[in-house]
Amino acid sequence: MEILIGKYNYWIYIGLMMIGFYAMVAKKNLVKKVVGMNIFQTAIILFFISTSYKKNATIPIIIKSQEVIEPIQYINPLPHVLMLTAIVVMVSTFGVALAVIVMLYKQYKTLEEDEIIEILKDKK
Amino acid sequence: MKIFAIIIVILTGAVLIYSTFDMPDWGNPNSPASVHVSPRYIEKTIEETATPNAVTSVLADYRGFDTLGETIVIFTAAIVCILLLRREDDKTH
Amino acid sequence: METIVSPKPLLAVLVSLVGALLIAITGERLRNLRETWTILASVTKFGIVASMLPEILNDKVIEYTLFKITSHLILHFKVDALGVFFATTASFLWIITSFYSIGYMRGLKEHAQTRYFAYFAIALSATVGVAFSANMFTAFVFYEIITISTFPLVAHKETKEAKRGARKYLTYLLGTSVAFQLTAIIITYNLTGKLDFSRDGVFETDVSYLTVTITFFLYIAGITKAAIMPLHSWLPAAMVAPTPVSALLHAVAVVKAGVFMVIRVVLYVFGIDLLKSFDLGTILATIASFTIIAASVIALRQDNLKLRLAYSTVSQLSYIVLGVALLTPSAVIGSIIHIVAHAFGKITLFFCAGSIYVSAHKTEVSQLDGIAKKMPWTMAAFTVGALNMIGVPLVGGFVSKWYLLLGALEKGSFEILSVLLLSSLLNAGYFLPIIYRAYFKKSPGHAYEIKENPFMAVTLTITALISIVIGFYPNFIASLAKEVLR
Amino acid sequence: MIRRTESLLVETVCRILIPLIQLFALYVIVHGHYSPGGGFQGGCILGASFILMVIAYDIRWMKHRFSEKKNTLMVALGVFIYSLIGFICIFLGAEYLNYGIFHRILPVDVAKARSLGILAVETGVGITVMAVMVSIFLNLTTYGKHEKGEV
Amino acid sequence: MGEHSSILVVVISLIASITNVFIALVRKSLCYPFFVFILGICFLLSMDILYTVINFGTVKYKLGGWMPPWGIEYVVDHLNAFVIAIVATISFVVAIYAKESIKKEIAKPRLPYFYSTYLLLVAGLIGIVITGDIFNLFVFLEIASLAGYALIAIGEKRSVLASFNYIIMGTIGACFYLLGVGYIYIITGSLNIADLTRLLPPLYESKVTLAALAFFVIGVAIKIALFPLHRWLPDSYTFAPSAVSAFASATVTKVGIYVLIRISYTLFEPRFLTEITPLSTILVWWATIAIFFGSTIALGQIDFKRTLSYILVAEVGYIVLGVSLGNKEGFIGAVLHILNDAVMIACLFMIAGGLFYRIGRRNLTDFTGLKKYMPITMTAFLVTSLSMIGVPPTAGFFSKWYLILGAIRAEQWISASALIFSSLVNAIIFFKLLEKVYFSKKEAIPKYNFRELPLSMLTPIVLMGLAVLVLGIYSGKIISTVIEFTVPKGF
Repeated sequence: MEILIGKYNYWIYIGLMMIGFYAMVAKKNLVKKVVGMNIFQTAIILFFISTSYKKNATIPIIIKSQEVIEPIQYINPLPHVLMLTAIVVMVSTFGVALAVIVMLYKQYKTLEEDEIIEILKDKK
Repeated sequence: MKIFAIIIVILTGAVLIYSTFDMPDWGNPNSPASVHVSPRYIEKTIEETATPNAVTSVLADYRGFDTLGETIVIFTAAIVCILLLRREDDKTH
Repeated sequence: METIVSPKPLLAVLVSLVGALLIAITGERLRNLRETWTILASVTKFGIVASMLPEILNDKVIEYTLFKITSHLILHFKVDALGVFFATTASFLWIITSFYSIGYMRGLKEHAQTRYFAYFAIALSATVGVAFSANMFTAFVFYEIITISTFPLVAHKETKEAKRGARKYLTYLLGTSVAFQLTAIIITYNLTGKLDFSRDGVFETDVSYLTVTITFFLYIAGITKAAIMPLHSWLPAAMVAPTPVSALLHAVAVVKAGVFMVIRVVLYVFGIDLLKSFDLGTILATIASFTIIAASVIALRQDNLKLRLAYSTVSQLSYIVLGVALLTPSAVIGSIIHIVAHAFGKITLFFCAGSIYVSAHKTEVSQLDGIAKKMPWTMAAFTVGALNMIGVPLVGGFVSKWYLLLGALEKGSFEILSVLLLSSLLNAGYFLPIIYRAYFKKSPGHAYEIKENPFMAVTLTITALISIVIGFYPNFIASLAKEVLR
Repeated sequence: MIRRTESLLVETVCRILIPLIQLFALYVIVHGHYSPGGGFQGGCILGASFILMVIAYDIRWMKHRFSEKKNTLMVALGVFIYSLIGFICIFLGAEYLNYGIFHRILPVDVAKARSLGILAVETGVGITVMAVMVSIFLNLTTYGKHEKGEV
Repeated sequence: MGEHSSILVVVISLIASITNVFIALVRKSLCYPFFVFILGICFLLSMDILYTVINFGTVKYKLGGWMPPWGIEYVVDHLNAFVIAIVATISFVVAIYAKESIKKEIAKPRLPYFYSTYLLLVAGLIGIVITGDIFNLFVFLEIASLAGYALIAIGEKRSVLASFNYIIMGTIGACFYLLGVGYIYIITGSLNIADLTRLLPPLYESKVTLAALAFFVIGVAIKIALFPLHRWLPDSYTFAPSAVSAFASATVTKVGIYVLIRISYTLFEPRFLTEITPLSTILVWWATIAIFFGSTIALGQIDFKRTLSYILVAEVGYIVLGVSLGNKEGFIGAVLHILNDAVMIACLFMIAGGLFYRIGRRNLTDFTGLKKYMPITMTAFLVTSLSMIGVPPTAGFFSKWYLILGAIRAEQWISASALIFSSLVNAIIFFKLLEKVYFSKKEAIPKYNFRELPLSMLTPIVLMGLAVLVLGIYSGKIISTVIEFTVPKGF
């Protein structure tokens, strides 16, 4: 039981990730795929961020005045940094994916994968 | 296809859940991540970089190269969008 | 057994490569110059090879390391009696064949003659390379070069069946060599840590029976050029090639390179003792004798002259394999002599076939009635060659057969003895009818005048004479062959 | 798709809002040392202000204030600043991106030099992110022809 | 510059891709010379790094002057230096090739951005290889991937869909990798590879480590297109612009395999793969299957570039097999094959591009009678195909030799037969082509202009063709100077 409570952050991110992953693999609509991709990455970000938390600690902006700094008092800044990077990466991937989708739409006038495949079959 | 996807997803989920049991609890201040590398950032950020915001100092200084990399990534995204989509006058494509 | 280090073997290999280069550069326009290059190259090659004979005869070994690619993969030449024996035969016959093929190609006004002569030269240099190679790796390299450089020669006509034949040729030779021979070589290296040919095998005595057997038969299956059944059918398929090619390559260079490799593997990789102890020779001997008989029987039923010759080649090659497989001294000597004897006999026969094709445009046995009156020299030579194959005394073939029989007796195996005798009868069975037709059947009238091509007539007479000479004075060759076992 | 709304209300509100947004964006960038914030966050807000321009008015209106050429220039400029600073460090004889070395050329101690380096870098990041946001937005929404976007 | 060359090789190409945009705003015609010039410099720098590593051992570079594990560190040993040299060289050669071929395939105004993206791809790949920090590796992985997606998407019509599938697959791969990083981080708190090598062994029993390893392997396997996960590769490399498919096919998968090697033998110890987890056995079988299927499918193709793509899938199988065999010979063979395969595949794709450049098609049947029209190109083709088949003394033979030797040492008879099988398949494919090239005449079609390629496309092809021969002769030297030292301890 205390596993469920003590690690609930993990359960949440696993759930999110599964949703996103399923959307990526199973959905036929290209935009839905990409949205799934975003959910997937968001889940990972959630995972990282949740690892940085320490019970009753504050954000890592050190108060100048105090003379002795206790790492216990401040949450771990590293995951935040990594995730800033990951977010940007995610945004960029999203942008590129959308650009490609736009090109696809220009070519095939549809965003359904199977319809596109149909069109290609007819071409052959 | 759908069933195949579901199987993959469930498999991955199983691995994730299985591995979770060995992970430190949420907010545990003694988890390895909190004690190995990160304390230095918190303790030394002011005296080494004169920047109270540890996130900023780590972002732009301790791991500055990552940030350069990520700036490059977003730069890439822009270049890619221009390369793929922009059509000023060329009638081709 | 002291060793001399000299680049002679390398030169022997290179000279014809250079020749090929010059031929390619000269091209069709200056055909006489081009032919000169061929002749020049062949003569020089023979000169170099022959110049090594004396040293070898008084029991020396010539070595030359060309290139150390890795610690164990070394391009390394080593000339011993067996190698020089084979190389001399091949390079000498190349001289004759070059004259012959000039006549042939010009007589038929063939296309792409430059390519033909160039690849011919390359094939020869690779053959000598096989003869002189000191380890499995070098041998394998040259073995593959032979395969690839003869491919254009087989496909020379560029017709559909030529391509089909060439494809079959390549599939058999390259496929088996990559699949089986390479594997066998790697296994050998993995077990023994060395690839060099050594006088009494590279294997330790403590290797398991299974491994040795598997490796041995991987080798045998990998060296398809020896045309042991059931992997023989590339040879008839290769008969689409121009006759000089069939003559030199598919009677001497290529196939002999195959049996040469077999001899190398048997004597220098596994060693007589090991094979004796595991009694692998007998199995090989059985396969060989089967090939001899079966091929002869098939040959009986061929009407196309070249095909009949091809099947006879298959059976004759297995003589050599059989001799080695018997693992008794005189049998080995017999097979080594047979390399030469068969070479001269068979090349004569092919020359005849070619000359008949050029002058009379006849390819089938059944069309040869009374041809002897029109082409006396050719048919005379043909007779000599046939007798050689059959193994009639005073012709080269007899000498080798004699030694083989001795070997069979030494082994004390009656079956082998009977196989040899039976096969001789079969040889007679498929050669004598041709001669009979040629001399005693009266020919149907011909619209056109048949006259022999001088180039060809001369060359084939020479080879025929030589095979008689061998028959009269076998001692020289026999002594050389004995060198090998010493 | 991006047509001018012609709605007075929206346009006026945006007229008032956009400068404030941009001001706030600059604040976020420069105040990253002492409070949550930094190049990315500020850059995004700044970019958002331009996107708001496009939405409220239309592309031509926005472009005439902030031409595409400038935009592309800025996309590259930000990264260029960042990497150039790294190079300056090399020329000053330190490792790449080692801002501490600036104390040689600036009248400050190592820690402050690093702080300044961070500021410069963040600025570069901010510029790039802003420009990239705008550029990606324009290209995506108008299929690459920067005008009334039809497919 | 000496001690900085390890960072410069990455940063220069980054800066160049930025500067290229500036130049494009001023004068577009200057972009190409600048582009080639920069790649030339990268090539020289990579050679300098290789030289330094060979003579003075591992190079370390602390970015920002921070001690690892707090800062990011570059660690260059023989393996990185080798792979960097390969990537830089291929990129340079293909850049020369790209000038003409890309003009036909991409609209003129896009060219400067194409060059920028290409430079970004190069920078990303080198950044992946050179870094000593697993998260930094992820960042550069993304740079390379994004550039790759775009470069593929600007190909022929079909390439856009291919690129989209690549994006989806690639992102899954990258995300799995990132997840692996997160798992490693949460139980160790460090991101620096050297530091992790020290921290991980006590944690080998932990479930998290296992999961992390699994995610790493799956993620990388997607990136290198190991058989069942190869679906993105054939379409992408078939429809991408010729220059792109030449460069990407030669380097991207190889870099992925480098990451696999790093993770399995530097991040973890060999014993973790062989004894604690059954991973090496799994990989051996996986790779064997990949070889079998890749070769078999390659037989059935009609488009030459597609054939090459499937052959590439098989070749990836070779390398993974060699890596995971767990003995010295296999590993040497694998690393040697990284080099040889890069050269051969690049050469073949460039030839395919040349054909496409001349006649606008590249089916196997289009090779008919080309020896008359493109003699030099076809000679290079001949040499390379022999090497693909593994005929000595071309380069392909020696890597194959070591791989088979390793497989037999490890008594993986099926893997050994898989290797032989696939070289036979290559023999069939390429000899069919060579026969078309050399022994059948083409009825001259006026509307195509069969001519020898322009010099700027011919030179790279010939260079690669020569390289195949030279590398073959000197492979022993390469092994003894570089590859010997890449073999992980415990072998």
